[in-house]
Amino acid sequence: MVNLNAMGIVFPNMHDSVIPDLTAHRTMASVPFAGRYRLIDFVLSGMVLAGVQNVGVIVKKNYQSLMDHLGSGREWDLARKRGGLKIFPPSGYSSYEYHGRIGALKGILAYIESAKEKYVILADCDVVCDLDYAELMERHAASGADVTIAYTKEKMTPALMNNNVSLAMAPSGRVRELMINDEQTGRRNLSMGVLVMSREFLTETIRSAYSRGLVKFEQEILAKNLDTIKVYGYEYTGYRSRIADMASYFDANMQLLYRENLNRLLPEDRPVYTKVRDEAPVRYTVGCKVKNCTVADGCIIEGEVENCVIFRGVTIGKGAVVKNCVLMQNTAVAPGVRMDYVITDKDVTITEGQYLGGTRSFQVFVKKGSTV
Amino acid sequence: MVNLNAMGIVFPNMHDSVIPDLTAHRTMASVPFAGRYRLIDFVLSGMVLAGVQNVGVIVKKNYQSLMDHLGSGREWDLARKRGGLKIFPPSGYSSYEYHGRIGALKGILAYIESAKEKYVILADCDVVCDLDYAELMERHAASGADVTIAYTKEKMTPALMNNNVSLAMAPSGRVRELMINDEQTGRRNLSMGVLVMSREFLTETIRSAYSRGLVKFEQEILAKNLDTIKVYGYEYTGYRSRIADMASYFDANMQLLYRENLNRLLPEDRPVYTKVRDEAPVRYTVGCKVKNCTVADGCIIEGEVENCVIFRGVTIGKGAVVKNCVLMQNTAVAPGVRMDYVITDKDVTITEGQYLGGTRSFQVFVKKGSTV
Amino acid sequence: MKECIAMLLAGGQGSRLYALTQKLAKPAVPFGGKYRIIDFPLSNCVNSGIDTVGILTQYQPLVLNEYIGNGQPWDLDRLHGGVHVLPPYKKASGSDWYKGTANAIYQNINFIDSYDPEYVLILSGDHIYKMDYAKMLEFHKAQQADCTIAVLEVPWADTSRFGIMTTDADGVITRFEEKPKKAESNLASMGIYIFSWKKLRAYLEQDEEDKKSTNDFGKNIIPAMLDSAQRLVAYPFEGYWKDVGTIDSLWEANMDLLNPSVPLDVWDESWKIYARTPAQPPHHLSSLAHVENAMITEGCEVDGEVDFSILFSNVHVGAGAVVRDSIVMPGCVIEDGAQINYAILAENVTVKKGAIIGARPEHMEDIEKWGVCVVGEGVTVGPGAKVGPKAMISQDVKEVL
Amino acid sequence: MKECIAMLLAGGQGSRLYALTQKLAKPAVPFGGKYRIIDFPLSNCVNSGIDTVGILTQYQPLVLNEYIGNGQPWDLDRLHGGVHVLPPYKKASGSDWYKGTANAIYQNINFIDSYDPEYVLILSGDHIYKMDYAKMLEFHKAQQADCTIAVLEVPWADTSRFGIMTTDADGVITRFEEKPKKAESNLASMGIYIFSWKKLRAYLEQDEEDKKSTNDFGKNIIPAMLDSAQRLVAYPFEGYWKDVGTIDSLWEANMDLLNPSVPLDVWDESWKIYARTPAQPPHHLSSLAHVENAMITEGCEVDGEVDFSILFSNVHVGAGAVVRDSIVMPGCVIEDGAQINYAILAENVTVKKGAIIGARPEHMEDIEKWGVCVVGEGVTVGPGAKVGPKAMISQDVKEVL
Repeated sequence: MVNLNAMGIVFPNMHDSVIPDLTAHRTMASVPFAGRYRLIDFVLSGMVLAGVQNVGVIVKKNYQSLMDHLGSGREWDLARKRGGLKIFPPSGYSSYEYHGRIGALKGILAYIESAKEKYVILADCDVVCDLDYAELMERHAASGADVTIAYTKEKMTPALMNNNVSLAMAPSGRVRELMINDEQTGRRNLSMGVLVMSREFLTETIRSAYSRGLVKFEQEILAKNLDTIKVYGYEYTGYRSRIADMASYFDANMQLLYRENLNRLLPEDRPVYTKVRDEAPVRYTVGCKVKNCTVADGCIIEGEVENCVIFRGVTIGKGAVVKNCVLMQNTAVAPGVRMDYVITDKDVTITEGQYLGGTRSFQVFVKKGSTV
Repeated sequence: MVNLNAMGIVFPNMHDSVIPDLTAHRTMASVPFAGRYRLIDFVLSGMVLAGVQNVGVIVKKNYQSLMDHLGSGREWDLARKRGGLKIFPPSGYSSYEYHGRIGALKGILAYIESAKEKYVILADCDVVCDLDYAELMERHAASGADVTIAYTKEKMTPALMNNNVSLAMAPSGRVRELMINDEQTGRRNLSMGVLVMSREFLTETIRSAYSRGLVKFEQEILAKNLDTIKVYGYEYTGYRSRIADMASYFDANMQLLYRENLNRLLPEDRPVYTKVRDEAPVRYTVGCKVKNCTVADGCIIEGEVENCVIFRGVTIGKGAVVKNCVLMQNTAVAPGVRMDYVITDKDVTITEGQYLGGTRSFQVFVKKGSTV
Repeated sequence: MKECIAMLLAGGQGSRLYALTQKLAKPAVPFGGKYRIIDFPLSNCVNSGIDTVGILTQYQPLVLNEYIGNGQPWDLDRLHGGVHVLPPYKKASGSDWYKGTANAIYQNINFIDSYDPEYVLILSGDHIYKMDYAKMLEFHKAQQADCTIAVLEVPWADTSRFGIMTTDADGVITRFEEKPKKAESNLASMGIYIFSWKKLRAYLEQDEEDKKSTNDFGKNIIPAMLDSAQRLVAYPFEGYWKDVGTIDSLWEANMDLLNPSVPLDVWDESWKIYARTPAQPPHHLSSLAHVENAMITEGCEVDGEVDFSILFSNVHVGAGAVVRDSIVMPGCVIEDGAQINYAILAENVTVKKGAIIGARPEHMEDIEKWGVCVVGEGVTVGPGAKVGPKAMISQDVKEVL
Repeated sequence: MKECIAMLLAGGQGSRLYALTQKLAKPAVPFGGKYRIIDFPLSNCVNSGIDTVGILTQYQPLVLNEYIGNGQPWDLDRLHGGVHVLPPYKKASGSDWYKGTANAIYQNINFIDSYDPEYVLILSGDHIYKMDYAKMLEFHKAQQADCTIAVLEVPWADTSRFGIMTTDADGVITRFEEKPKKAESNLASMGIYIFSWKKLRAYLEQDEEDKKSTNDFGKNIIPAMLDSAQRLVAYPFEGYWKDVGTIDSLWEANMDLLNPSVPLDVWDESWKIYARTPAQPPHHLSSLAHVENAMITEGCEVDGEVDFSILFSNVHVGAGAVVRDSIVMPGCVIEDGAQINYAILAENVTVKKGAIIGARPEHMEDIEKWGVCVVGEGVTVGPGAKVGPKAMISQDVKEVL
């Protein structure tokens, strides 16, 4: 394992608003994904794989589930005496609620300044990917950039229009224009919300921006000073899903029913760590019928299931027919139920004989803890 | 180790206001004490010694230092898969700031209800003591009480007058009167802020109180229903210090210069756990003069020191004369300094040749991080 | 001071498991899709509130040591107590491998003394069962016993394979026979003992002085205690319990998990079996897969048929491949069209296209030649090759052209 | 995959430490007020960024095992890697105690292979020093060496006690002699080696086949590599380094901590020495105490005089008692009026009122008879009793009336 000489800072609440159903009681970072993960798992595991040993998580609201999930950070090998995982709640250090990245960072300036690492990686959690942070860092160092922004080439969608940062670059890779919530259509270079810079650059920027009342890092600092700040783009071309609304969340899960996608997002030699739940293997009983499903441990499947992403601890009773669904942790589907295009949040119970149906473009959502 | 069948719930911010200097950037629970501890260490260690394996800590503000101190709870053997230590920040689970104990408890009702233990111990952190929670629990069970309140017989002081709960009991121990901020002088039975009850009683009380808009557990629930709720007192007669203002905080430290007090508060067979700091032993150089001091690890003592409580990592330079002081972590006293009746918070530097003097009844306080 | 600590005997080679225990100790043998055998006694300990466990090892402990690690998966990483692996060691005066089960405990008297326990629970690392030791301890205390032995009623026909107790009306053991030819009773010892530590300590020291002793609990310590009229009582256990010391019993115990009428439920939330598990993605069954009556865990990819079988993590079953009545351990690859019948494949076995492993009993001419087939760790079975029933192979099998 | 892992040889009995190593391995001997010897190489590892350490033990490992535990105090409780205690074990074909340093590594080839390291750092558990192994590894890589040996210039008079290297102008080792009578050079091996693992692995296998070999790094592996013209280079180290294999050197190394001119600073925040420490209150010096030039740690209570001495945790020094030029290990009680001079008291020694231990050299008639006195673990020295200089006692000493 390389020592990356970089610390990580994660913003779990960024983009909460794009999926309000799922973030009513949690952060974007703790949204369940792909059967057994939370979105933050991809960020933390990627950083740890690249040798990052010191990660700060700046939370703003609804973070109890995130704290439960992260615990001491042990599962990501971040339960460390030196460095490791540190969670910063807003009223932990003062009484004001922060605004923008700069406000959030200002609150933990002492922590950033006391770190030993040369670089800092800032990361949001709304793009699920297998980003190689080590390569990103190498490119950052080689280019001589002040800031490197990881981006993907993406076809603009209506959902993305009011939640994006897009880049226009010179052939050298240097960013010439940085646009916030740009509404141009077609293929765009969209920031992944992953930014690399030296720790020194970051602390100086926070200080000077804060004293001038600026709070938005991309919009108020970078976009307006592209001639003096050397900002470079780093294109990520690997597998990814960008969660921009409920439909893209559903699609992102469904894409993992294609085995090549599952293997690209979760390659065998680059493990994604998550909280251990001590579930037994999945039990498929006599008479069950299962086709094209991605299934996490702890489930008991007695019915007919097709094209579903099934999270840990789900039970599907005899005679139930469940198709094109995303069933989160501990969903209990009683015998005889019929479901098509449904997303169930955690701890949902669907009682005997119910029928729930959505369509390919509009999925029925059943919120956490409800009984239908 | 007995399995106590009780969970603990700690209120770190209760009584913050009595020592505003020390709680400007921390909770009452994380106030440094006795050279190497924080006040919460006494509560947590006492509970763990009695076999409590599940402790919730409900924080309200200024709790970053407490989170740093507690970490995963490993030092108290509370970094556990099942149960263990759990910190509940206010905006972690919702956006409102709670009021009173009931409000705080209402916010974590689901956590309390999902616990397996039969009993609950509620505890504040302002009384430093070596309470035997196992004995308290036995007495609670034996008496058939709904609620047992641990108390000490205490001479009323002006500082205590607007921050106390006092009990009047029948010979059976049953509480007949429960007074809030009672101003009677003389010896009184003062609650230690440690209350025991069944988990069922607690959850029912929270529900019914909350729905009626009541938030103060002692004042609005117990005091007004002593005929229907069986409240008993449990007298603690061991060593203790009640932190009611800055003067009592200073005295509480100074009392530990008497070895018998140190041994009663910290008996060899009942360890008090705290965060490990990996300090070297104390180095006493040639020519130093030290009399009647309690000294934690990591210090380098070259000067003359008498009647002082010295926390971890303090340095006292050559020719310095330091008497009747409480010097918290990493206080650096330069050569030639003279100090008498001074309390220094963490990371204070006293530069060469300075003189700082208070009196027996009024100590000079130097706040965290300052250089004098 | 701990009221009761457990000592888990995990030193056995498990030679009757042949190819499965070439490179690992029996308690480390994978079981039930995501467990190893030792997870059962360890999980029983934590679920019973026992937080201090010594594991006695001496045979090929590397895998077991790595697996146990700091004990965190079982919540046994405790400030005082927790799990400790105890190999033999050299002393200022001489040194010895563990000679027998009792000698292994004898050599660790200092370890046990350091917790000053009132009771010691002796367990072995090769049984599959769920049991609340706290209840057994209550029984031991209520009976004021010196030693309590957990017993199970076995079919009379099987008594010659067990240590058999005779008890009086109060459950006090009056006679103990190791593998009797003609048994007086059908109460078999489950190899689970609770001793009052002071008493056991004295008998261990006495046993150590006896040069003729084989230093074994069943053969020496228990008979010696009976001879000197100590109070030994039988603790009757009802429920699932299986010694998995042979290939057949290991196969059966795995298959019992698939049988809803067998009372061994690993999905029961109130008595979880804990295990150390690698970080693996959820498993994926494609549109080609046909899965019924099976246990499948994370990291698997199935395009073929899986019936009455258990797939451990990261097993791949190719299109048209058939896995029936088999146990497939972590990392195995079963290529397209291969067939696996009544077999145990150890870790990282590769079965190439069209190869056939094992046979179904109904297809045998001579049923005597039929049995479960075992393929050892890392073996590759070449394309089209055949491995017969009852075979135990630990070498690669070449392609058949 | 790890770039470099460390293997720490901790199996030695340390018989020249007599009473101090009756019940514990040398690396577990307490040192410097709150450490044990092994804390130094372990802390060096983590401070150098090495997160995987195998500790090879076989002699009295109980204390060491408990002390190392899950490695958390050294930040070595890692998901992959971390610290692992490696005792000898039985294999399907035979079993052996570790025969020599090289054989100990040989028997753990599987362990090392499981991390697939490029380099292996070999350390021993009986030296006190601070060293950045990362710099040595850079040197090894820059030199494209097969093996790099850390060396220290020693006084020419002492060369016969060390393994001595002769190097050419580029630092390449041309000759290596174990404890030469007449040395060619004064560059002594510090017992710290970095090997390219593939290379070492080959030499270990070759050495194992040589029945006449003593399977030792210094005696066999290094000479064999030199003979076959491998590239061995010397890595010059400057700084404090001390082998604490004898009573005198152990006493001196402790006392060096009190000497401001000796470059061994345990208070340096940038290179902390980590240790597992018990929960103890701060120490207390009363108005009667006189303490100068001393190291004192938590749990101590001092009413007497302590000069040029080190008190470990929980030591009590009574009124009028005098402790001079001595090392007092955890839990010792020195009652009123007792005197301790030039002594090492092992853990939990009780020195009763008025007893006198050791002597000052200036008070000796025959200076040849003077030396550091050692009192073994748990010994009680009775009231008024005398224990002479250079004595090594491990039995209680009776009261003198």
